[in-house]
Amino acid sequence: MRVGVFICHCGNNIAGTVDVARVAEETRKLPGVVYATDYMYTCSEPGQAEITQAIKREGLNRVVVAACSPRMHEVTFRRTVEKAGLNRYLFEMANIREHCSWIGEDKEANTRKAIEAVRMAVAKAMRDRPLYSSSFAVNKRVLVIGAGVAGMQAALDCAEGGLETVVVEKSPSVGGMMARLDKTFPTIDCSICILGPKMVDLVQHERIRLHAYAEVEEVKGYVGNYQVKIRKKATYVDWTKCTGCGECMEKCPGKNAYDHFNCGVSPTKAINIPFPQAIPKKAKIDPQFCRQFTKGKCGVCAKVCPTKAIDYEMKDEIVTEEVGAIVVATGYGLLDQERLPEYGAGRYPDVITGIQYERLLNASGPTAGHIVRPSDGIEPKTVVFVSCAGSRDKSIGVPYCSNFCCMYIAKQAILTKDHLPDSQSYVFYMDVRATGKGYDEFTRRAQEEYGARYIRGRVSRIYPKGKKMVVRGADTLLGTQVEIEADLVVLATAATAAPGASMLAEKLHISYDTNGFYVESHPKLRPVETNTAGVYLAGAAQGPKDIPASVGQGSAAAAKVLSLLSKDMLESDPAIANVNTAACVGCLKCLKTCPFQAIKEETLRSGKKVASVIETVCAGCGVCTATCPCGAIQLQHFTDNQILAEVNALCRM
Amino acid sequence: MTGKRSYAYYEGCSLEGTAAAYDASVRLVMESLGVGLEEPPDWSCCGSTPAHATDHLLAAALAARNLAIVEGMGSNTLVTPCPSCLSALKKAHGRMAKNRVFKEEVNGLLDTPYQCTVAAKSALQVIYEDIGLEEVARPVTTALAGLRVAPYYGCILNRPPALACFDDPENPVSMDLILKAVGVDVVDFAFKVECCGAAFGVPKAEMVHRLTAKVLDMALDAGANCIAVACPLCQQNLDLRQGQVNAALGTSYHIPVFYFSQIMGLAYGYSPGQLGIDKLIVSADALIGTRGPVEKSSAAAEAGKKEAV
Amino acid sequence: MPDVGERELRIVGFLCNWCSYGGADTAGVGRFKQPTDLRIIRVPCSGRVDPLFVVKALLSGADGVLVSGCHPRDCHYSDGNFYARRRLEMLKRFLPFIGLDERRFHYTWISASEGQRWQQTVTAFTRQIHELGPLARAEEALSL
Amino acid sequence: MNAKKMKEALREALPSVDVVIAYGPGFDPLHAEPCFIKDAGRVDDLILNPLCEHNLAGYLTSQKGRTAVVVKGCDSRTVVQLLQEGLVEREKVHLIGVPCRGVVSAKKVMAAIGHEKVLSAVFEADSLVVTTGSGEKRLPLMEVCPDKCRSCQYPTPLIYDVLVDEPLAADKPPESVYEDVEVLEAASLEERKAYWEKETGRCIRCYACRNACPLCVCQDSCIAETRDPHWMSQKSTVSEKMMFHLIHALHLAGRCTECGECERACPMGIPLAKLKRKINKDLKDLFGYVPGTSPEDRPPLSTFRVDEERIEEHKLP
Repeated sequence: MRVGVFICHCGNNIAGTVDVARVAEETRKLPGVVYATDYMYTCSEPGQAEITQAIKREGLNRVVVAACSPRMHEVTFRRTVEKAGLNRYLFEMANIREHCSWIGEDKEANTRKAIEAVRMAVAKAMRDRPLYSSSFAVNKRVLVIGAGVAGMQAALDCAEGGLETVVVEKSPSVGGMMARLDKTFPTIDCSICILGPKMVDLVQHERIRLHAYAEVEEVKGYVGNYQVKIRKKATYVDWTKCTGCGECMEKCPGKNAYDHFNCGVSPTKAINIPFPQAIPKKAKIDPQFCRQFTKGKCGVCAKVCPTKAIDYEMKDEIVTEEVGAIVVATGYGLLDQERLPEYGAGRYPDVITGIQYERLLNASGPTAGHIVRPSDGIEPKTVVFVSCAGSRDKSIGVPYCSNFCCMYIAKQAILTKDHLPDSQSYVFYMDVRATGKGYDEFTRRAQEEYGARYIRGRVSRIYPKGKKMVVRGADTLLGTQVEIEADLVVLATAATAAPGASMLAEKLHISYDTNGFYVESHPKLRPVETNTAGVYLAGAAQGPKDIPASVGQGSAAAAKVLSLLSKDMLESDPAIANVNTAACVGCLKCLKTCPFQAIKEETLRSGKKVASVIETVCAGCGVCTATCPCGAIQLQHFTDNQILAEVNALCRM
Repeated sequence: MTGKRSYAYYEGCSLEGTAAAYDASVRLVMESLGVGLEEPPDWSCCGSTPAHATDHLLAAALAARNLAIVEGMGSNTLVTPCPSCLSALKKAHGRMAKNRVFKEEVNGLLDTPYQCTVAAKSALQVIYEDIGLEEVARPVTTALAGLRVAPYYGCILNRPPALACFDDPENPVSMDLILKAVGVDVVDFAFKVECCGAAFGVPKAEMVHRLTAKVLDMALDAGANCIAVACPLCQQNLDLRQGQVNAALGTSYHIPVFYFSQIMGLAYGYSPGQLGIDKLIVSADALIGTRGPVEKSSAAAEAGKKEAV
Repeated sequence: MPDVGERELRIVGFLCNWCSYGGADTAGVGRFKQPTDLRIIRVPCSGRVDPLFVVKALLSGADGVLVSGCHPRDCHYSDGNFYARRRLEMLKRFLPFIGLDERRFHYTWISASEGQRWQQTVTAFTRQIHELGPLARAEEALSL
Repeated sequence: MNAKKMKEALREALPSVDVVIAYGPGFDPLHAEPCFIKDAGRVDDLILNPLCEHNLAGYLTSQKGRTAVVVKGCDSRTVVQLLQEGLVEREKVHLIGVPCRGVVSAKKVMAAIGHEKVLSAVFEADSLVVTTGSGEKRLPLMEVCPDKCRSCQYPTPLIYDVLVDEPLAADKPPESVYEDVEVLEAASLEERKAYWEKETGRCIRCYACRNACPLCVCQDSCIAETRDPHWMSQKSTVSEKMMFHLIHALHLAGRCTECGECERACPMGIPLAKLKRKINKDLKDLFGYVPGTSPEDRPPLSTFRVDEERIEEHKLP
């Protein structure tokens, strides 16, 4: 056994609080170690060269690198040793940065810990065996979950790249949040005008199949070969017949359905088409508001429908799509305004949210683009915008910044002035965060050209006084309390994880953070990957993002998918379970516990019944190994012996 | 109602003095609702403002002493009409229940250690949650046609939410619903939990004048002709100071400020004298002059039932 | 804060690769100060942790053992930590029966984003082990 | 115990089975022995009395053909467990059920008579009369029965094809089952540590306990003796011995039917069943699971619930 150990300074990141020279020195004393050295940056090009040369020069057959976390550079160094002709599984990493040098200033203690980390790695390395991955065919189709701007971008790029693309959108139309916006910052482009064409491209693309008003029910399989069950929710309208003429909506007597698209600014009909530019432009019934369902009689829509598309008996339908990769672009939700009782949103009609205001501003919105107070339909003269309505507020569990509010408030202030030249806007803010290209200029225009008054401070209470809403807050620059009598108050409610985000994460086996946003596999270097191979992230599902960032991520995710599916065969990770048929007694406890049904019973020629692993299905969790009483089924690269070696390296009596 | 409810009843210093009317009215109302109130023997100061401004340990010990007495009575719920007492008692209980060390520290000062088994509730909470609106509506005999009430909860009755665990901290409704249940007009009042400034009465009178004026002003704005409160300090401040406010700001406020229990008492047919309404600084005679009998299962009771469901 | 003083004790941590190991990384990246006693063994999943590893460690020189995986429902392998939960709970109840203080073994769930939670856990557990002191070995007990 | 009916049942069974596993006389009047017969002619050599303490179900896994086996209540739980784990097929076993009020622990008798040569052993009412060179000794059955019989909850087999006697109802209080475990639980941590170090310290690693265990499925693959995986060294230290017994115990977690074969087989008289019974006690409390009582059950550690009612997250101070 000839183990070589390379200890990285990582500049001062490690060397600063770990005596790397001593680690090397101690390491040389270990049985099996024939070479140990420390190096400034082991991951650098010369650093890697150092390794490849040493492998040849010293005839190393095991390599250990003591540096950062394996989650960071294991892949890098595996490639390095492979270049030098060593099987990439004959390599181990000791984490002496995140777990040693960065956890405290005590150099002595850190060094001790580092030395033992290396000792464990060496002990494990000496029991490493070469592993060879087998390859399997990939299904060159991709599933995109969510058809907001990020999801649509990802889908279009994938389809353009030649992939069969399946898009699942939970609402009846594609477009997402962006379709609700009136204009976009900092250019004041008409939102739907730039989004509309994309929406059309999406449905018309020959390689894109859209399931609107549908949700992911179950995800099975593994990278390259996922089977996804999709629930197509009952619309009670046969979309193959529906022409979107709107006759039914016209005549429908059920007038009080909640209008999801307009965020409840005004009610809609029980049978409705979400908005004029909706794609697909089809009607659907909301049963809880439909007389046919609640009262059991009505049938108006069925009578008036020229194509006889109405079908009250329709049931949800489950379809299964087989894909090789998945892009998750489920977007964001908005903080429930009830959580801000001191602002009275929900109680006072003239306190509304930013997205509702977008609908008021929008020409195709319920007020046809006229800004009027919900309470009495009068044009407001004074409009107050409250930023950080929930955001950056630990006390209600939203410690983070919602990213785009500062900008859309500036935009809305500008639009307000455009719509109502004699109006006056006020903006309460904590900080104006305008870091994008042309953003700061934009917020300044709002103040300087459009005369929006920015007040630095938070709002403590909003209450009605006569027909006015009094907004009371602090002006921290003047050091006083201010009260503004507003006709309309707009709250920039915090962006939150999309409703149901965690449930979807559990189906996909990807992780989400404490705020419910999906976790990327590396915050800097793998921003659109997840820890589950073949599943990628795009847009605000990963954290609040504005349109350019979401579109960028959509394309990034698409690029990742295209490079993954550009191969006909994928290499399976050989670190999977393996049965020693000589030792296996065929009790098949492993078969009962495998979370992936990756184990089947097999009868040897001798007639002996044993367990056998389905290579492509095994995900390498090792539950079977922990279940097997006789150690016959071993998770490669994490065998009992390897883990025991680490334990023994630590606890020697 | 099944059986006779009974609670330990802690009146505290205010209700013995300036707020005697609150005490009297609460006792009468509870009687009509068939609730027994038992005063803890030898109760002492609750340890609110004066104490906890000086020493938190002392403050907690004072509160815990009373709570321990209640444990001695074999009761697990303590009713107190005064929000200051309430939060003092709840604060002490909460911190002792959470922090073992602190509990031992406090109990070290007491003859009888407090085991943290008593839940303190405001009279309002007991009436709203334990008794319920339907019961509240039942004893109504008198219609109070003239009253349009602005319910004023004050700053600490249901705050901080984590401690009070009762009603909405920003938009409480319990008093609104109780008063509606006894058949009184209740206006939508935005300053339910606004600070009335009472605590600054001595050091910053002119500020208190402004704050008090705001509350009174908003009440009138909302179309109320009287205010209902659940706190001795609020009552004193809003009622006693109206004159001062008028003098200082040249206003002419004349809004009676009742304890919510006094209004309930009136609805239950007690005389203003029994309820101490004759002791209000801003006279309510004109307002309550208009009251007259209602026959049972009247609109009031109905209203009560409706609110209850 | 995390300083527990005295000489280091032997604490073994079995961390699942996807959540808790990442959580420990996050803590490091955030430079959250931690006691240095604990040594980390990376396993793919808490479901890989055979209770016998814990027993083995405690019998062969460890003063404490910590196992941490993904939060229930958030397992990278969907069910691994559900099995772990049952097996480790059984073990936690069993250890005292053979004279091993159950406080020497702790199992919990920490996600990759919970650096703080990792810091608190490792700090609290290390303090607890120091309160218990070194674990007397059978050999020592037997030495005649 | 009705030997006559058992023999009838076996004669009937024999044509349809390849082998019968029952009890025969042992090397002395006190000991019975497992006895395998294939032809009806030998049925009369068989015996059935309280000396038949072995759990014959353990032999089932090693039988190729169809097998008739004599099972007492406790033994039947082993069969149930084996069926549950798919280690034997129901149609390949023919179960002769024997209701039983308790057997005799030869070990206890030998201890009681100072390990003298036994000349005769006969049952009289509730006691066993043993004659040795130094005379006759009358031993109440309750005193010389294995511990398991003292709290037996299953005097009648839970599963059988033929029952050779009237079923018996349990006459021991259920709460008595884990009394011995509770006693040790009540001791201090140090006492428990010392107890097991002393007990397992006496182990000579003969593995008789394992070989006798009807549910140790690993046979020659036992990780106590393999190098891959290499769980244990051959060092004769307390912790290595302890390790072995903990491996055995944890491998039986939620499976052990408490037949006591491990203790019967142990030449050093180590209370091995106690380890497994402690785990059973906890698993019963956690998952309401009793091994070997229902063939449809699933061993609690090879399954899970997403929300475990009885498991609360442990907090550190």
